[in-house]
Formats: sequence, structure tokens, C-alpha cells
Amino acid sequence: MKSIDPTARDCYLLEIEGVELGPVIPGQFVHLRVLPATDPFLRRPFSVHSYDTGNRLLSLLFQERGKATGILKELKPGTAIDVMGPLGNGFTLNGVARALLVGGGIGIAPLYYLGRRLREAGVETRMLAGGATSLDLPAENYKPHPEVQILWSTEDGSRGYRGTVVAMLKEHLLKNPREETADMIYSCGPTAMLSEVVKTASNHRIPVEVSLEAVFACGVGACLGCVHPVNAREGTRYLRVCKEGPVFNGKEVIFDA
Amino acid sequence: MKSIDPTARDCYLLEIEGVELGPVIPGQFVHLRVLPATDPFLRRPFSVHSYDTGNRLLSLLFQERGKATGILKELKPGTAIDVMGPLGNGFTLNGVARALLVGGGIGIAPLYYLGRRLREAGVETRMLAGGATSLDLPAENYKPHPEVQILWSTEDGSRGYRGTVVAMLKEHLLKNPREETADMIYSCGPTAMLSEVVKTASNHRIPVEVSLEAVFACGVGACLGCVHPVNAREGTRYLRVCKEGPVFNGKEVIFDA
Amino acid sequence: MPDPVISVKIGDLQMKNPVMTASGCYGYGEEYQDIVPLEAWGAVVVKGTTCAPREGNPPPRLVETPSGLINSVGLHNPGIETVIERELPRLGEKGVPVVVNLAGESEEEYIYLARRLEERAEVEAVELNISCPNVKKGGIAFGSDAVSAGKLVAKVRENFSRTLLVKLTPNVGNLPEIAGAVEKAGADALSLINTLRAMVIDIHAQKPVLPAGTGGLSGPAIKPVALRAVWEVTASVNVPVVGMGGIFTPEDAIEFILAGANAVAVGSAIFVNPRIPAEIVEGINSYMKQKGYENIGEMVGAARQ
Amino acid sequence: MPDPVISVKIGDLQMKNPVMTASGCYGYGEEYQDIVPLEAWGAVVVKGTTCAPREGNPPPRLVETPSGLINSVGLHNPGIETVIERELPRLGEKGVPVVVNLAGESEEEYIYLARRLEERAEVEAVELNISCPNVKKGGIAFGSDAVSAGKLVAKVRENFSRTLLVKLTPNVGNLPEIAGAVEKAGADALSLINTLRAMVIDIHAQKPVLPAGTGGLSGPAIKPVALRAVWEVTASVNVPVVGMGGIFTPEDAIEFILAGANAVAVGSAIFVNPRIPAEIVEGINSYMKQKGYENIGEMVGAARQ
Ligand SMILES: Cc1cc2nc3c(=O)[nH]c(=O)nc-3n(C[C@H](O)[C@H](O)[C@H](O)COP(=O)(O)OP(=O)(O)OC[C@H]3O[C@@H](n4cnc5c(N)ncnc54)[C@H](O)[C@@H]3O)c2cc1C
Ligand SMILES: Cc1cc2nc3c(=O)[nH]c(=O)nc-3n(C[C@H](O)[C@H](O)[C@H](O)COP(=O)(O)OP(=O)(O)OC[C@H]3O[C@@H](n4cnc5c(N)ncnc54)[C@H](O)[C@@H]3O)c2cc1C
Ligand SMILES: Cc1cc2nc3c(=O)[nH]c(=O)nc-3n(C[C@H](O)[C@H](O)[C@H](O)COP(=O)(O)O)c2cc1C
Ligand SMILES: Cc1cc2nc3c(=O)[nH]c(=O)nc-3n(C[C@H](O)[C@H](O)[C@H](O)COP(=O)(O)O)c2cc1C
Ligand code: FES
Ligand code: FES
Repeated sequence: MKSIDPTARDCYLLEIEGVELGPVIPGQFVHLRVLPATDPFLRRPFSVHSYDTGNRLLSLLFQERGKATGILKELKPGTAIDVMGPLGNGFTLNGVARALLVGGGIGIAPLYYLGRRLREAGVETRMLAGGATSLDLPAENYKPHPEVQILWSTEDGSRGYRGTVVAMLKEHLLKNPREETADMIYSCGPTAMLSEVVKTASNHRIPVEVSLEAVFACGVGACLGCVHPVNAREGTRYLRVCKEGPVFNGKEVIFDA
Repeated sequence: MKSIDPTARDCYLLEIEGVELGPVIPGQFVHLRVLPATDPFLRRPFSVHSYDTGNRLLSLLFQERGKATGILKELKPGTAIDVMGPLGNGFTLNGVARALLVGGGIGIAPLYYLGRRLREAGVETRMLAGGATSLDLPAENYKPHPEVQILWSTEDGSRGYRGTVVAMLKEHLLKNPREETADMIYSCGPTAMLSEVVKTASNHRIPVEVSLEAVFACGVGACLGCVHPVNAREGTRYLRVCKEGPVFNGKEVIFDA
Repeated sequence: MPDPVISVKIGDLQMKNPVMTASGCYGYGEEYQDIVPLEAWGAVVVKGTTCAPREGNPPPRLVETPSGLINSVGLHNPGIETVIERELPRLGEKGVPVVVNLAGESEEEYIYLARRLEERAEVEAVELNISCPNVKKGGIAFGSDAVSAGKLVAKVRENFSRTLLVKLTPNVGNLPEIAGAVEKAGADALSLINTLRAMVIDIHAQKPVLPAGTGGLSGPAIKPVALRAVWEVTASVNVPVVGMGGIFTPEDAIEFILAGANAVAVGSAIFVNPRIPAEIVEGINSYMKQKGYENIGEMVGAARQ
Repeated sequence: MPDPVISVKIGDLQMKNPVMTASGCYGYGEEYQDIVPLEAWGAVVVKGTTCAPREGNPPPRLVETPSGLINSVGLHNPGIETVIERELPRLGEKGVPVVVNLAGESEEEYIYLARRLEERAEVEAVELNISCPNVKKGGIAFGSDAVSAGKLVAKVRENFSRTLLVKLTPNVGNLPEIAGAVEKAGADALSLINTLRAMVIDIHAQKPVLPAGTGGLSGPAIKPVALRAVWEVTASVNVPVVGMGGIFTPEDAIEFILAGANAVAVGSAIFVNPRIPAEIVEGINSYMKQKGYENIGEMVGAARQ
């Protein structure tokens, strides 16, 4: 572990050196072992926030929620961290010309890496990022790439649009003609928010991919513990968030199971 | 927690600030909570290595053995540590004119505080301290008090007497007339060593007090988990090491149960 | 908003809060006195008490396991007469209800113990320990079979008029059946659970760490099993239940109450955090305020709806 | 000194080392292939397989507990035909023995499953799962009673000629009795233990975290209970035992062997440390050298002397 820095209320940027991941697709995650002891017992999944293949430098952006993240934020620089990954299916990058990234809360974590990679691939990329207050958002100039525009929203209006990021998305899509908004929406955040994003995208007939969360044990598809109901050809199937996901076609995900 | 410093192979000096213990008797221990998580689950007992009432500065000298001590040695300065104590019965300080302190390995931990307090009370105090090699002993000039002489022993002869601390004790008692050696022996170390020290003291008719170890749960006498067999008036009794001990009259302790 | 009501009545045992000590983890209430006042507890359940004094099992008696503790204390206690003479008068003055945990080797012993306490007004309730995994005779043998458990409880019931709790072992396949038999036999309440039979082997010495071989596992490791036991038993039994096993946080205690326990007891966690009774009371209070409960009784079993 | 011999034979199941996967924790051997080679294991026990495909229980299916994990997967599996067509041929090529864990809802289903595999040479052994706590019908009902367990095993025995393991549940009061009945009915070996029935309640939502209410507890939390089960059963049973439940370190595995297990299986710990089979093999090797054992068989049950 190289460094750990607060970026927003209860949020930290963790940099880990010397991690050999090979090629990473945005949306993929790493599975971290937090302690050698057994409480907390399981590894914890975190989306790749950025990865520098040359310097083998991995960054994660995480929010303190419970035991494991409470321990992570107290680690001493220099402590070894056991990293498995990259795992799971990432976002689809091909065939996109104009991308809209919609992140709620800590859901912005994978979107930074996605934004940078899309922009590097020449995709016109815009990010909508929301939090409760400006304290819950990273610095205004914290960007995935200089050419990625970020529109901020806060529920109390303390930065940018006043309202939820979904409300901002709706306005954005209404105000701008489809050709200028997006031919693909990517989203990550709380499940209730994702459900709204998918509905909104569908109303506008824009394809949408979402990154889901679940409690993980193995992280590689072996334990069948992390499933989420998804509409498949054969009917409703329980697909593994760690293996078939965490990124799914938003229109196939069943949100109100 | 203020600082942590290596003192010998796998041994560390831990200083904790702002600990309100009140009066401490040498030989008493504190019961530490190592982590808020539940693995390791129990507190761990450590003898007071020194306590400065005015500055409320507590020092412990500990050896890495397993889970808890492995975690302790990695703590960041500034981390809060939950300390219960002082607990247990300490060494008898009254009525002693010439004291001999016999410590094996990390068993020297409580003897430093004892040595200082005896010397401050005007008792002529000498310490015999042994380890496997000089790497297992603290620096040669690490003393409880300038006027306490330390005789070192190592099994490989790399510092001081070549042999065990018990062998050194035997020689010391044989070579010197009783009036010049001690009217009280205090000892702490591995059980097998304590057993030998008690035998030796008995042969020389010198009273002896030993500090025992046991696995502790409560540390205050409530769980009856830490008992050791002791010869009492009523016959063999299981006494609580945390409450009636950890310091016992060596001649009453049953070592080969 | 007024403070929520958290006092609880189990049989005739009236407690100002629902947090009790688990037997064997708080001695006779004296040892922790300097660290945390006895008065923090809703009731104090003392160490398992037998007819004659017992020195208990040879050491070592404890072994730590991941998130748990195995003990093999073996009912080390001064015997009922000393408890009556020395411990009860002192405990009786604290204003906290006292429950005596009783362990016999035969029906006669249990009856004798109950009769001796019937005479002592300081004792609000007894808890029949028919679930100790650490003694050879009696105890768990009664608790492992519905018929003998019922018979024993009925006999004790005839001899003890105040509140009778019966503490059950989870080391069985038919806990609800045993609980039902004990209820029918006249128990006022059930205590769930005692420890799980368990062991650790010392691989260097190549023998069990505990001279007795096996011991009883307690602590956070067993909480999910204890909670399941309470959930399962309260589905079919009508007497109040005292839930215990691995309670370590206020949230744990709330889980037990939501599962159907009318009160909770804390054992091993006291060793780690002696301040736990006050923390649990505080946690329950703020939970109730947040959820809008006025009386703790409304919470009991709320996870079942 | 030559390397100690750590190969093990359980019935006709020949393993180069005594470390197996626990069913349900290694899928069908494919998922971990990139992280740690299948070949590290002495044998691979695949996910519980049923007659028809099953989608399993609704999510959430997992909840972490102190040093443990509760699962409520509910035998999510593609069904015996798909396993035979798609998984076995691939697994059969790895040179590691394959054991199929079988779960039925009735005697007929167990017999059908055993017969289907009797025809498949890739399958060295089957493990009868009569201990799954996560399905409503079958499974654990057979495993909770000595008579029905014996009857079922005898029937399957008539229909399967290769190695037959039977996996037992610890959620009973008479494990040695059930183990004895299963041995008498012709099992070649016993697998001990499946998970402990357990639950967690979500205090905010006021309902069990798992939609099924209860699930099965695994992981280091249950190791002391599992070890006791192996210790107790191997005292009275003569067939080999595969010990499992909470193995997390090489020392844990050695404890099980010293307690009487002929081989061990690792489940939940794989999730945390996929490299565990090689570490355990290495740990056993150096322990044997240190203690002067030449063959692992000498170690089995050594803690009992
Ligand atoms: C594919 C994937 C990628 C992720 N990426 C990130 C990331 O980049 N940054 C980040 O901060 N977090 C991310 N998460 C979430 C992160 O894994 C959890 O916050 C973390 O595991 C919490 O661990 P903890 O021990 O601190 O909290 P816990 O003590 O485990 O949980 C704290 C509270 O959160 C609840 N909780 C925990 N996990 C979940 C869940 N999955 N769904 C709903 N409630 C839950 C618990 O019930 C509990 O109330 C990701 C999760 C997944 C599945
Ligand atoms: C009154 C008292 C005072 C003490 N003072 C000191 C001190 O000043 N400095 C110091 O370094 N240590 C002291 N100890 C010992 C210290 O408490 C243990 O070393 C510590 O608890 C080990 O914790 P761990 O988690 O690191 O090791 P664990 O993982 O608990 O144990 C590691 C290994 O040591 C063995 N072990 C652990 N405890 C004991 C024991 N009590 N007896 C025999 N074997 C044991 C275990 O079986 C295991 O094999 C004292 C103990 C007592 C009872
Ligand atoms: C050291 C120790 C001693 C115990 N002694 C008794 C006892 O005498 N009688 C009894 O009924 N239960 C006894 N128990 C069991 C506890 O009362 C309680 O049922 C069990 O430990 C589970 O709760 P916990 O996980 O909170 O400790 C003892 C437990 C421990 C740890
Ligand atoms: C996610 C998961 C799925 C499991 N599925 C099965 C199964 O299909 N069949 C079975 O017999 N046991 C199953 N088990 C039980 C394990 O095989 C093993 O008996 C138990 O987990 C104890 O071992 P452990 O503590 O090493 O995990 C499962 C366990 C887990 C954690
Ligand atoms: S976490 Fe195990 S299958 Fe997804
Ligand atoms: S540790 Fe509890 S009585 Fe000594």
C-alpha cells in the first residue's frame, strides 16, 4: 500500500503499488483481503478507480461503511495488501461515440476509469455525478481526464444542480437532443438510483449499462452467493454479479424482485 | 499509543500515554483490548513494565507470540488502546533488604518495574536476566535503575554467563554467602524455569515469589478460567492467576500437575 | 418524546432493563464491581451452583478460537451453602434482582437446590442449568431429551414457587420439542442458549488443549446459531425467552429481541468490554426512539411479521 | 530424509494429497482455474447436484458473521444431465479425482442420481449430501435421523459400486449414532461436517437478512465444533472420515487429522485464500518431517493416544 487520502466525507483514495493486473476493462473489480485475521472474514470487492499498467499502480476510491472499510482507512503506508483481480465483466467500450456516465455517491468510483479510457479512445464523454451535499463529492477539479466534463449535483444544492443525479439526468436528456446527449449511458450507484436511471434511459431509448453490487464471497463465480435476477431468453435467471456482472445490460436487470 | 520500538529479537517496548492507573504494585498487569474486531477475541494481559503516575505514561515490554502481539507490533502511533488495570496481586515489597530478581526471556518485563521500585525504597537489588542469545536480550545498558546491577546470561555465551539463568542463579547462590545474596527472590519466566528457581531458592531457604502465566478471559476473577493448582491449608486449591496471582508464593505453587 | 419503557418482566422477575449477565461470566457480581457497577444490569445471574463445593476441572480451562472462546471450567463453585451465607446477602443489597443458576447431578440434587433457595427471599428466580457441557454427570443429560427434561422441570416446579427459568443446550436436533416439554412442565421462561460442544487440539503436544477433551464454545462465533435457536423456539413456545450467545454489540441484542427474546444475557463479551450493559441499554433506547416504539414489548419478535 | 508420503486412499478414491475441496465452494472446478491450478487438490468435490436444474434461493444468499459466513444458496445447480454432459468430461481430463455431491428430495431421486453416475467413469466417488440446511424437502431430513439415514444409504449402496461418501449434518444431538447407522448401511467414508443452521436479522428492515430466514454457517467460527464432531465420530466408527468445517490454516488441517480425519476438505477459506491447498500440503509436509512421520496414516488420530 502506498498512500491513503480522504477525498470526501468518509471517502478515501487508496493507492497500491506493485500490483500486476494485466489489462483491465473499466467496470472490473479487485477482491481485497483486508486482514490476516478472520473478522472481517471475507474479501471485499472494489471497482478499479484507475490502473496504470506501466507503473503497476492501482487506485481505489472507497467509502467507509463497516468493518472492512473501517480497517482499510487506518492502514499504515507500506502494509502489504493481498489483491485478486481484475475480475468480472466490465463495461462495453466498443461502438460508442457519445457516452454519458451517471454516478451516485461512491458509484463514481468505476466511472473515473471508464471516463478516462473512453476519452482516450476518442469517445465524447460527459459525467453526471451526484451526492447528498458538496461534502460528499470529491474536489470540483477531480476529473478522470481533462476533456471529460463533469456536471455535479447535490441534494441540498451546495454544489451544481440542486436535486438528485437522476433528476439532473432527466433534465439533461430532455433539454438536449439525443444526437447531442449520448448513444450509451453507463451508471453506478445505489440500486434504487440505478433502477431510475434504467427507466429514464429506456424512455429515451438509449442503451444503458449498470454496475451492480452484491455481497461477494468468492468473487470468481464459484460459490453462487452473489446472484441477481436478470431477464434472459429462458426467463428469469439468477446471474452471478461477480462473474456475469458486475456490469449488466440495464434493461435486463430486474430491480423490484 | 505513543510509540513502539524493538528492544530485542521479536520484542517491543510499547508506550501508552494518558493512562490513568492510580497506584500500581510491581507484578500487577494491565488487560489490553487489541482490536475492535472479534479475532483475536479476548483481551491480552501484560505486566506493567513501568508506569509514571505523574505523566500517566505506561510502558509494556512484549514479545511477539501469536495473533494479538502480531497486531500490537504493527499499530500506528496515535491509535487508541483500551487498557484495563492495574489488576491482580503484585510482588511483596515490604520487609526485604536484599532482593534478587530472576528473569527468563520476556519474563524480565515486570522485574524492571519491581527493580526500580525496590531500589527507590532503599532495597539492595540485583537482577539476573537470561535469554537464548544476546539477540534475545535488551541493550546491555537497559536498566531499571542506575543502582540495580544486572548479571546477564545467554545459552550460547554471546553475552555474560554461558548457560541458563537458573544455572547462573545456582552458581551465584553457591559462590556468595547468604547475607550477601538475598533475603527474597522474585522470578518471572517460563513455567519450567520458575519451577527450577523455586527449587533452588528452597534449597537455600530463601523466600521466593513467582509471577505465573495462564490464558486469561476476564482478568478480574469472574470467569474462573485461569486457575493454577496451589497448595493451601485445605489441600490443593485451584487459585485464579488473575486475582489471587499472578504473583504467588513460589513454595505453594504446584508445578508438575 | 418521553424515554421509551425498557423495563421487562419475566415471570415475577421485574427488571429495569432487559440486559442480564449470563451465568458463569460475572462470577458472584463482586469481581467487576470496581470497573462497572452491578446496577447497570437488569438482573444478575450468578455462576452455576451445586450442592457441594466443586474445584472444577484441571487447567488449562480456556482456549480462544476465531471470534470465540471454549471453556471447560466445570462448575467450579463454593457450593450452595456458601453461596447462601456469603454471596446472597451481599448481592441482595444492591437492588438488582438475583438469579441463581443451579446444576445438579441428579433429580434429587436439583430439588434440594431449589428448596434451599425457596427459603431465600434475596433470590428472585432460579435458572436450571440442564445444559452444561463441562461436567460428566447430570446437567446436559437432562437437557438433551424432551422426556427427562420435562420430568425434571416438573419436579423442581413443585418445589420452587418463584420464577423458574430453564436453560437449554443447542447441542440437540430437536430444540423446539425440548423447549415445548419444559414449558409444559411449568417453566416460567427459557434461557437460550448454553455453549456449543467444541474442541481445539494442540498440534505440538498432540492432544486436546483442554484436559477434558471438549468444552463449550461461546462468543460472537456462535451468535448466528443462538439467534436461530431463539427464532425457532419462539415460533412454537409461549413463555418468555432470555436470548444469549455471542452478544457483543447493542445491535446483536436488538437482533435477539426482534427474533423473539423478551430479554437478553451477555456472557463472554463482558470479558472484552465490561461496559457492555450500559452500551446495550443506550443502543436499545435510541433504536426504539428511531423506530417509534414506546415499550420494549412491542419490539419482541418484530422480525417475524 | 525422503519426503513424507501424504497420499491417501478413501475407499477406492486415490488422492495424491489429503486436501479436498468442500462441495459448493469450488463450483465445478472451472472458476478458480486462472488463479490456482485444480491440480493442487487431492480431489475435487463439485457443487451439490440434483436431478433437475435448480435456480436456487432468491438473493441475498450470503451474510458474513464474526469469523464466519452464512449461505443460503439452495442448491443452485444445472442438474445432473448438464453436469454429466458439460462438466464431467472437462474435469475428467485434469488427472484429479472427481467426487460429485448429490442431493435428492426423495429416496428415488438419490438412487436415480447414483445410477446415472455409476455409468460415468470420470466420477471416482459420490458424496451423498443428506445434510443441506438450505432446501425445504429432502436432504437434511434424511440426515437427522439414524434410521432414515441408514435406509437411504443402503439403497444408494445397492446402486453405486464405486466409493460412497456420506456427508452428515452437525445439527443433531446424536451424531455418532447416525454415523454408525450410515457406516453399517455400507458407506465407504463419512464427510463431517456440513454447515450449522444459523441466521442474522437486519435490524433496520426488521426481518432476517436471508429471505429463507435461516442458512448454513461455515468458516473459522465453526471449526471447534467440526473438530469435536470428527473427534467424537472417529471414536466409534471405523470407516475413513473426511474432516471439514472452518479449516483456514495448515495447522487447522493438521488438527483434524490428529483428531482422526483421514483427509480434509476446505470450503469457505478458499474464498479468502485460493492458494490454501498448496499451503496446507506444505504445512503437513513440514509438520511430518518435524515429528518424524513417514506416512500420513501414522498421524491420523494421534491426538487420541
Ligand atoms: C463489484 C463491486 C464493486 C464495488 N466497488 C466499490 C468501490 O469502488 N468503492 C466502494 O466504496 N465500495 C465498492 N463496493 C462496495 C464495497 O464492496 C462495500 O462497501 C464493502 O464491502 C463494505 O465492507 P465493510 O466491511 O466496510 O462493510 P460491512 O460491514 O460489510 O457492511 C456495512 C453495511 O453495509 C451493508 N452492505 C455491505 N455490503 C452491501 C452490499 N453489497 N449491498 C447492500 N448493503 C451492503 C451491510 O449490510 C452493512 O449494513 C463494491 C461492491 C461490489 C460488489
Ligand atoms: C499476568 C500475565 C502477564 C504477562 N505479561 C507479559 C509481558 O509483560 N510481556 C509479554 O510479552 N507477555 C506477557 N504475558 C503473556 C502474554 O499475555 C501473551 O504472550 C499474549 O497473550 C499472547 O497473545 P498472542 O495473541 O500474540 O498469542 P496467541 O496466539 O494467543 O498464542 C501464541 C502461542 O502461545 C501460546 N500461549 C498463549 N498464551 C499462553 C500462555 N499464557 N501460556 C502458555 N502458552 C500460551 C498459545 O497456545 C500459542 O501457541 C503475560 C501473561 C500473563 C498471564
Ligand atoms: C467461562 C464461562 C463459564 C460459564 N459457566 C456457566 C455456568 O456455570 N452455568 C451456565 O448455565 N452457563 C455457563 N456458561 C454459559 C454462558 O452462561 C452462556 O450461556 C454462553 O457463554 C453463551 O453466551 P456468550 O456467548 O455471551 O458467552 C459459561 C460460559 C463461560 C464462557
Ligand atoms: C457457499 C457454500 C455452498 C455450499 N454448498 C454445498 C453443497 O452444495 N453441498 C454440500 O454438501 N455442502 C455445501 N456447502 C457446505 C460445505 O461443503 C462445507 O461442508 C461447509 O461449508 C463447512 O466447511 P467450511 O467451513 O470449510 O466452509 C456449502 C458451503 C458454502 C459456504
Ligand atoms: S461471489 Fe461467489 S459466485 Fe459471485
Ligand atoms: S481470567 Fe477470569 S478468573 Fe482469571
